[in-house]
Amino acid sequence: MLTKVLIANRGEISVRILRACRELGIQTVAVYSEADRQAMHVRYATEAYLLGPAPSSESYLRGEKIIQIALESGAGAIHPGYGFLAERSDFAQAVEDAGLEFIGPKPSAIVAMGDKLVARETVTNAGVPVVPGTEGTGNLSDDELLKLAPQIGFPLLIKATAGGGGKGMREVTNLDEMPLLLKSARREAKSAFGEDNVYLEKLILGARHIEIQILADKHGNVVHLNERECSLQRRHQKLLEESPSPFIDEGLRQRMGAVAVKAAKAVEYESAGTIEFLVDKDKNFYFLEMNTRLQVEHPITELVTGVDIVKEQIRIARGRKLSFTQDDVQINGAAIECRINAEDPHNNFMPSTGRITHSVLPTGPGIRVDTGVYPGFEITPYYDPMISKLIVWGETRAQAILRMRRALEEYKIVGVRTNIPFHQTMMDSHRFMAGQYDTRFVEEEFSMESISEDKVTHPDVAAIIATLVKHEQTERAAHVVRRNERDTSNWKWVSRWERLTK
Amino acid sequence: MLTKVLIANRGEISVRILRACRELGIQTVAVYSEADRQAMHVRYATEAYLLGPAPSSESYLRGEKIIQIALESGAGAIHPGYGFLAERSDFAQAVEDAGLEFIGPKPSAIVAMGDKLVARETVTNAGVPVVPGTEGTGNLSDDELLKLAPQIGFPLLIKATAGGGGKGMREVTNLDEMPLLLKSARREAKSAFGEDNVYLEKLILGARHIEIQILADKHGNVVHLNERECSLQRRHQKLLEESPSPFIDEGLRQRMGAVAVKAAKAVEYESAGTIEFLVDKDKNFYFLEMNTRLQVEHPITELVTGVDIVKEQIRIARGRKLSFTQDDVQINGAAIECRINAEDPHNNFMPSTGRITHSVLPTGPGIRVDTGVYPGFEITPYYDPMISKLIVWGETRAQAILRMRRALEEYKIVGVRTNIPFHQTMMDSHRFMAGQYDTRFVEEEFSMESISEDKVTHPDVAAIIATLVKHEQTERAAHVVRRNERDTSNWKWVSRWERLTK
Amino acid sequence: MKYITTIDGKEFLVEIIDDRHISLDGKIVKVDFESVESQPVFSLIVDGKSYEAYVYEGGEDLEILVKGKLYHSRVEDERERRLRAASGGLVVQSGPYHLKAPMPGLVVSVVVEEKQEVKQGDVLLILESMKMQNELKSPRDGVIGRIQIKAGDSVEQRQKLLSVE
Amino acid sequence: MKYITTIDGKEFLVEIIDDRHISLDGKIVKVDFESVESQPVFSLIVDGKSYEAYVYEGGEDLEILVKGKLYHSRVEDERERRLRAASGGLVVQSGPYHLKAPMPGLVVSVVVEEKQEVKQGDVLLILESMKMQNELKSPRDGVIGRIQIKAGDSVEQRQKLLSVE
Repeated sequence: MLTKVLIANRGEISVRILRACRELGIQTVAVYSEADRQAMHVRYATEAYLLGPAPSSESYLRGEKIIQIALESGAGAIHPGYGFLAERSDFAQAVEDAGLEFIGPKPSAIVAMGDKLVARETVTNAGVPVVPGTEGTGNLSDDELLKLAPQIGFPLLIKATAGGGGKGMREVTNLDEMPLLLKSARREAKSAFGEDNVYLEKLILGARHIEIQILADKHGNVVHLNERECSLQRRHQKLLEESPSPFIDEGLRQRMGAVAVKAAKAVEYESAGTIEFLVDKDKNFYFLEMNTRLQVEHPITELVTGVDIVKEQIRIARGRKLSFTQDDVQINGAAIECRINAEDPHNNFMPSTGRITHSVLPTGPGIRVDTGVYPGFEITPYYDPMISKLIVWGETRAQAILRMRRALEEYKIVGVRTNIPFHQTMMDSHRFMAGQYDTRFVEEEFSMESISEDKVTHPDVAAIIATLVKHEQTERAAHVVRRNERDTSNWKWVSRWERLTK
Repeated sequence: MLTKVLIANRGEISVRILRACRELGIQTVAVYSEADRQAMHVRYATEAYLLGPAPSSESYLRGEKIIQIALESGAGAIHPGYGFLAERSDFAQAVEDAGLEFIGPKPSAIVAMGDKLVARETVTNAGVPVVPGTEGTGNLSDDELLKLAPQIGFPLLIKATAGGGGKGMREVTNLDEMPLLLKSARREAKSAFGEDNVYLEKLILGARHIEIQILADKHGNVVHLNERECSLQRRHQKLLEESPSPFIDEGLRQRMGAVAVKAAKAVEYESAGTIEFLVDKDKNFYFLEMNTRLQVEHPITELVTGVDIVKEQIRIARGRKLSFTQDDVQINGAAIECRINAEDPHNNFMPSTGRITHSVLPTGPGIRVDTGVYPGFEITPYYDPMISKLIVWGETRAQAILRMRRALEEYKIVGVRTNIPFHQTMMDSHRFMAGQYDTRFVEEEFSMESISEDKVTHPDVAAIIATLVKHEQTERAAHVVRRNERDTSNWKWVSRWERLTK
Repeated sequence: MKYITTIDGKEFLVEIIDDRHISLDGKIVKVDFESVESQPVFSLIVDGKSYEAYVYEGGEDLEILVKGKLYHSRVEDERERRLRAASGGLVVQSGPYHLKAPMPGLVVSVVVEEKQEVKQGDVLLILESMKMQNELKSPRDGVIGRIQIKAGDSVEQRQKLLSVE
Repeated sequence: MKYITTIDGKEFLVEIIDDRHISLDGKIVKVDFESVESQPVFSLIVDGKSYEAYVYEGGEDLEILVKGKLYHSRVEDERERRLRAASGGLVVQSGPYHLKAPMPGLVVSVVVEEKQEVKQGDVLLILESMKMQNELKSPRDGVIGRIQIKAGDSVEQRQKLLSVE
């Protein structure tokens, strides 16, 4: 029986898991880097222990130290979240060897799916279609890859064997440019994952990136929780996801779901996992990879299915059977997630660092915000620039879009630039509204300007406000303090509690 | 076609309706009193107009002025929210006479249900059971009421004919005390509603207060959206509601629902409405009254049915037919609402006024907060002390309770006392967990102390924190400013944007 | 620096040793204490246990919200403590209790009369505010002293209403 | 008091007449302007239209967030304006452009060389930060001046990297 869980992560996903634990009556252990001493996940947990300095390699990637902390604090299990150690089979194995429960799949499943070549072979044997590419023979040299490339055909992708999140990925349109791109892909893979193996894969144009969420218990039961549409990406980073996909019909959903379950069973999968597919415009689908962990965008599935994926992970880790069958899984309405990042969409999505001094979260019907950020939080260059995930639910996709517009306008973040204007522009774009987009849409066809200019703007109002604020500042600086008329009216009285002015 | 709506209200419900309008692409007009110039509903609306000074009689109750503002601003409809003018048939009539749409029922339905005696007669004729009491002959004198009381039997209730929310309500246990109680009930009714008519009703002991939400379009279609359990009250003010009720089985739900639809049809009801019932321990149910308006606790129904009641009101006002039938209405999981009020549960629920200087809303899975309050907001004695409605959804009632515990602990409000500790104690109480409570539970059997003492407390931790804070303040006051070690560490850099220090 | 810190009536002796150590009732405790920039939010880690606190001033005292529970604290250094002891401040129970309006409102009725004996918990008067009639009760047994208001009066927050002697 | 206020390149002449009136480009406007206590939140009502603004300082300028759109503003009184005009500050386009690091990071590669001609939008160097490789581009046509860093350098926020002349 799990009564205490260590969460080997930081930021929003750490808080998300802490909340699930709290709702299950489970004690929690947080770990943190020096940069995160004040972080929400540290304050929220029952216990918290320092890992080391800010860089991940000296803190959140220190698997041995994390296991030691789990043992010393009496935690019976470790939840890795996503990123960091989540897909390191050696870590999962070390957790098991230490007599602890790893809240995720068995190390063998991580191994099988973690090496993309092995993964492709495994699922192919199980009858799952894969994208044409260099598979099977393992780590090829540049010369070998250059020889195989014309057989696959251009355009194609160079991808890191150990990779994910677009790191070490390069698009190649002809053989001439390939040697240089191989070099830079290997360099990026090395720095991100510690190894520089890459492989080639046919680039399917006009493709959609669609993934199937699965849940598998320790008793061989596997169900899928329908699809997530993740085609809106920039530099292979997902920006916005929705479920269900406006492109997928019920027949295709059932076929993809059945294949996803097959893929999971092929590696005797346990816990939550995601099978990513490319779907071409003719609705052929190809296995891309399996993410053997909780996914960033899991909340949209939670909102349309009513299943709490993190709680299910914990229940599965406790040895429980899934409490529902495939037939119980319904699609109720539609959900959209916008990843709110500290980056400036008007300036080439440049990351923005600094302190968030003020923040107003959108609230009210159908809105969920998952975040680890708070007023006073400093966005550092050490970790990814995600501020929060803004997730909405609507009775229909149209209602969800309208609600997301409302939420984005309500959301106020002061202190850093954010990509909220990008999401606003996206919600206003006809292509998004029509559901007609693929993985190239954001980079190749979408523009911040073309659509923004149609919107009503209020430069005159901004001018009035700016001037009045500046005028008040000037007046105050000159010690010409006038009393506000309202402050002397008869409805004013003494406030009982004064804020602690620090 | 409605394109602009005036919301004749303030606070959380005004913001709730503004959000629905924004999600439907409808322009909005807010009205406000002098005390509410900075309020969220004023800032959130497209347009905003001053009504008058803080007291409701000089602002939010000025129906003529509100209609005039609607006409001048080009609003085609008025949404009254709840309270204030929501159940004034003369206002609804005046809105209609001005050529505007009243987002609510026809004046005749408000008249029929607004006078409780007429209401009881109407529904009795439609075959709906009512609580025994003085009905039919209208406004009786004290002498007449004193004569009729023994026929009804004690204990009984004195209730204001025009009333609601427990105002002008008195409980009478014997004839001797009745004359004085009649006097005070009439005085309170007069001050609250402008008229002092009262009636008598049998007090059903051990009763639950359960209400059925209905929606009716302009085409004669009426559906019910199941029940809300509202038995947790203090001084006839609801504190906490849940849906579904742990007391109601499917058969009873269908019977009560059918009766509620019958009651609504008896007055040719349109828009959203609520039929309140008393249910005794043997599951007999009696019509209490119909609230011909949106209800404070409507969100719990929204969370379990997926129906957006405010949007449906607007669609109905636009003349649309209901887009679903009774068979489409399902119960999905369970929802609980805690009314977060500025009142001190450790001090006899004394209202607490003052400025909210800091606030952290709970977020994450399954949580909704409806509020009009923000940091900088001042709780005034002019309006009701509600800060927000904290609403959670869970797959099961147990999950909803656990989530509510989590949400209550996350919710931080600095500046005024709140009743959050009351709700925490309630969530920990065995009676609540078992679903075994009636309308007397809070006042007669529930205690803040008995349960709180079982909880683990941390006075030693509070002592350490208090001392360290005081110590830092003292040090700072003495200008002995030490540099914090961390501030000079190498992960510190200059923040790009500085908060505007006002 | 030594402090006497009272939490809801319970006294603790707290000595600040250095930035990382305090002594609590004579026992040395290693503390890791941080505040969030510009916010009334504090984080304390003691022996791995993590506590988040919201701290604000309520009159002379600090109010400390930890794990959903609000603690009332008073922190005094030795000099302050001696001063208060000398002035008899430690014996709060004696002397008249002045009932003040907890909020602005309208006096609906004064239930007691001057010189009337009252028990702890007896209702003294009814104040209408925020659309509610609020019963103000006696915090202890005593005799009603001067009544400074009457039914129908509007009162301001903290205005003296009556005393219990 | 008269101000010249520039919003995203567009100039407005704003005169403060009294607490309730301003003149905007010569037209008198009745304004109802309020700020929320201790918050960077403002409310402006003009002719019944309600605008909520979040205002914060970005360098010398104010950033104004209204209805989901961020405006960059510069407010100058007549004296400031004259001073800046005299010092040639109005002609921003001339003079070298100094590329500064928008955040701390690692220089992955410097794409250009000194004295190389560049067009607006050309990539100048690649800076790795927040696990991302970020392309820093030239804001205008020109010739590369001094390059003050090289590939592999760690740079601090706002550190000068190179200039475009």
